[in-house]
Amino acid sequence: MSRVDVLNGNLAAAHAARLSRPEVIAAYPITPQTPVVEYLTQFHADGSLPCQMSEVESEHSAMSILTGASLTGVRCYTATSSQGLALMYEPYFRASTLRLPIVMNIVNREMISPQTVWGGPQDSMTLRDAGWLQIYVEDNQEILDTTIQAFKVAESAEVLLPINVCYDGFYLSHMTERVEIPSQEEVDAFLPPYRSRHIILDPETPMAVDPLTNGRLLMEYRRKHMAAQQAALVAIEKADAEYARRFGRSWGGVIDEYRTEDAEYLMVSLGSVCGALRECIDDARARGVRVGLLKIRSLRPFPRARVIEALAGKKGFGVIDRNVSFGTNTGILFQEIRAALYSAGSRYPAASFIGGLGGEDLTLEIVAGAIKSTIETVDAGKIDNEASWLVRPERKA
Amino acid sequence: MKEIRLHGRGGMGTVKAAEVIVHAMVAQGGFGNSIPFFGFERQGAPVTSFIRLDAKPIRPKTQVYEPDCIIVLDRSLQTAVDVFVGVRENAFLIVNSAEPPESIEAPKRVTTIATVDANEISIRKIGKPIPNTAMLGAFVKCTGWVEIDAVVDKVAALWGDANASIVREAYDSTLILRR
Amino acid sequence: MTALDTLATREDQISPGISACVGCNVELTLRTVLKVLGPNTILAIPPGCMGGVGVVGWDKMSGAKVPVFFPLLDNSASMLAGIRLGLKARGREANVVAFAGDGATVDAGFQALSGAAERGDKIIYICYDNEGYMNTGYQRSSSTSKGSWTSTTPVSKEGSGGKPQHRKDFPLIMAMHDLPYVATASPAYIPDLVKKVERAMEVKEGLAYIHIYNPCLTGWGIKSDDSIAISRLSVQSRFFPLWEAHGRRLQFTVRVPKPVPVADYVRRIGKFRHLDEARIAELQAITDERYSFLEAMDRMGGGANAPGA
Amino acid sequence: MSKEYIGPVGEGLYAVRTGDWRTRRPLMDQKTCRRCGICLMYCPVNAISRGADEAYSIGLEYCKGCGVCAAECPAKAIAMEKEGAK
Repeated sequence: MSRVDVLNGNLAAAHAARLSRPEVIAAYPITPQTPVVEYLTQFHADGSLPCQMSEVESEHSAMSILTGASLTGVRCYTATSSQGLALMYEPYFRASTLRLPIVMNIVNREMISPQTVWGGPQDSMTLRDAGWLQIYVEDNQEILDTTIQAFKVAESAEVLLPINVCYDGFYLSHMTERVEIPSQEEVDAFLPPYRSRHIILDPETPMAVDPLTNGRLLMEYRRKHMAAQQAALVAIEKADAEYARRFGRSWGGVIDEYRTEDAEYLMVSLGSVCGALRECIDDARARGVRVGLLKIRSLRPFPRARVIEALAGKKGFGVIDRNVSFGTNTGILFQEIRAALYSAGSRYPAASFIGGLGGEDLTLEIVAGAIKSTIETVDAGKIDNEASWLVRPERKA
Repeated sequence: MKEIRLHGRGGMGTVKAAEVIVHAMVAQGGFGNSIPFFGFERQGAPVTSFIRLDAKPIRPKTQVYEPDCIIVLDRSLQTAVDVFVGVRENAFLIVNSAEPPESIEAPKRVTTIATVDANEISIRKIGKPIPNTAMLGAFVKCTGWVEIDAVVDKVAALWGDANASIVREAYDSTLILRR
Repeated sequence: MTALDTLATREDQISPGISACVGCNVELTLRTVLKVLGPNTILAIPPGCMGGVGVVGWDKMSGAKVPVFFPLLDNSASMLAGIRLGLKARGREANVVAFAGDGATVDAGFQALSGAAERGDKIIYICYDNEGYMNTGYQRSSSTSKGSWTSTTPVSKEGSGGKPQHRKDFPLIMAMHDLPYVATASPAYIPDLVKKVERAMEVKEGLAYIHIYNPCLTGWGIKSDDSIAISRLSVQSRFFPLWEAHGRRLQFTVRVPKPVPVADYVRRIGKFRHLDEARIAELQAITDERYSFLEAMDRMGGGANAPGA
Repeated sequence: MSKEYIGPVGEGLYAVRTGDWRTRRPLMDQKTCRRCGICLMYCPVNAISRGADEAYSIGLEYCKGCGVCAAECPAKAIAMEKEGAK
């Protein structure tokens, strides 16, 4: 039987990891992910997480240990943030190109400089082309459910890729709310044990991992890797559907839509700001404005077809990015949506917004303003080639 | 939806107190969330925490700018930060103070003021001035937004019976001024 | 079983044909070490000479009979730590071994190695130290000897230049992690090397570290026939002393009561050709100083009463 | 191996015919040989084997002709000859 508790996002992630029965964990603390490591070591100490655990000297070693462990065929988990992810870049890329289904939560935090510890998914979105699957979530229940599903997606035979479940630092990691925790039996029934068959370091079946490889063969591996990313589009939806059957909660698979059916305008975003968007969309609807939300859950693989479908027949859209794409004048998600539409030959008026960097709050007021501005841009038939910056006005008592 | 803002200092258990209120709300079948505003947490530094309570799921994951209730765990903070910024009409104010509520200055929008000598109760019961549990008792007495038993149960589970008895005593000894 | 019996009867675990330079004593060292380790071994070969010559293999073929892989240059120890944890999770036992150059060990790989040593990850870490990045044409490392020519510490026509700093005393740095077993070794002393690998395999808990000093024929300017003779001189001149340590109990395994002058060693190596007497005297001085330090440790470790003392 | 791998994996042993590299070849004089085995211990390519009769022989398939065996042999039982000479 599941039970209801009040958890912060980090504790929700730690419970998900525990319930998924990882066999090896290696993690290094970094704000705002630190409590995840503390919770996991506590679970380990009290016997509720019977795995091999390594308290490493760096994130580079955390991912390296998991790469080694995964090469012996076992289930692996870790979590990190920001600079820790950056330090992992080398083994991060390798874990995906070795096709190792490691699960890693990324507690999104802005990249320095300037010195900061606060939220923003610049860290993981920058690494969207390193071959991992990346899913972004909106609240703590979704952290827990998606992290459990992530093992299933990553380990499925047609995918075999590592996966990140990303959530906003502080706004989710340190926010407490009601979360339903499934029982171990329920999760076991959903998630069978994992044993690698495609690649393994084992004296019983000796093989070389990573021989010096010519470009032609390397391209073959890359092609298969890209096909596996596409297969993940299906695997994510399947895992969500099965999870919904068993646990009664669906998160929509690769995307989530809210009040889009009869919408004329769509707001597009990912992560915790989608909660404020839902609230503001309801307000706008109450005033007769037909606006809906397209929440991107899977950034990699990018759900191109679902995005095209969701936007079909709309007047236009606006994208709120909590990140920047240097040198392109917009945020990363805006570019992704624009590129997907180009592939369908579609052209919509569109507004681009950047805000909420470095833990700056995306308040209801700001989000409502972005919706209003989107409608103006779309009605004027314009396409933003430069993002508008969402800034909170100073308040007085 | 009710929105609450807590002002405290590092080491007073401000963030934990906010979580207890959410626990109590969920235990009685409601919904709530709490978000701490984080700096580098150090003992003595000003700490702010935000709470939302509602009968239905709460979607915004943002800070609270227009609180219905303000909880001040350390009166000296009033000189460091403007604790009343954004406060709504008919708001509640709960202050850790040995003085009666009549002595507390507050804008007109604040219509209910409560005080409790949280430090005194805490020192007497557990030997240290950690005001968060007493402030929980005062909060419940003043607003009635969550049930006292749910708060006491959660505090007992987290920190034991001595702390739970602080909540009860604070609940009983809180002075309230409605104006 | 004598070392010779071991080497004459055990199966070579490396491909019979790898592209190491003619006479390469690292190839000798690798084959020797793997014969001792045997088939129940998982082998890490980070980027460096042995990776470059094909020990991990090419395309869809392997260069070894045991499971073998390329770690990154800097994560041999942590990847092996992960392999150990994975084996533990599966209830399996095997030798988990790195065979890494000095670049992958004393420079880029040091953090991961020090971390694994401190945590007590049960791995055998073997460094083949040829004083630099030889696989890419000999760039300096922090293990390169003072005065040495390298492609990044060039020498002028007048003979000035070469590396300005002394090499770090890496095996002692590892010993200061209080490891269950640390040793130095040389391809000129094969029975000594065989014994040390066996001791490393006996370690029940924690990391065992062996540092092997391998003069590089191509990079250093040594004729292939001279490979072992010069390796022997590195020990006989006390330039690279052979010892082993259990925790802080250090003892010489090869005692050199009457050392040959460092000059006799240095003069036979092309990369030191430009050194004048004063600069060779500097090498002699640091050699003497470091050896005295080891002698003191050896005495504290009971070495004075050891046979041959 | 015909097995399809999705990742970079090698099976089956790859061997370079390093015997082709040789410019000099070792010749062992069994009469001078003292059966000490030092040549076997120092041969970098493991080309020297010990027979049932304790006699040592050099396999030329992978011998690179480095000359270490000849240099280290205490009995001077191994000579290096120019490859191709009769």
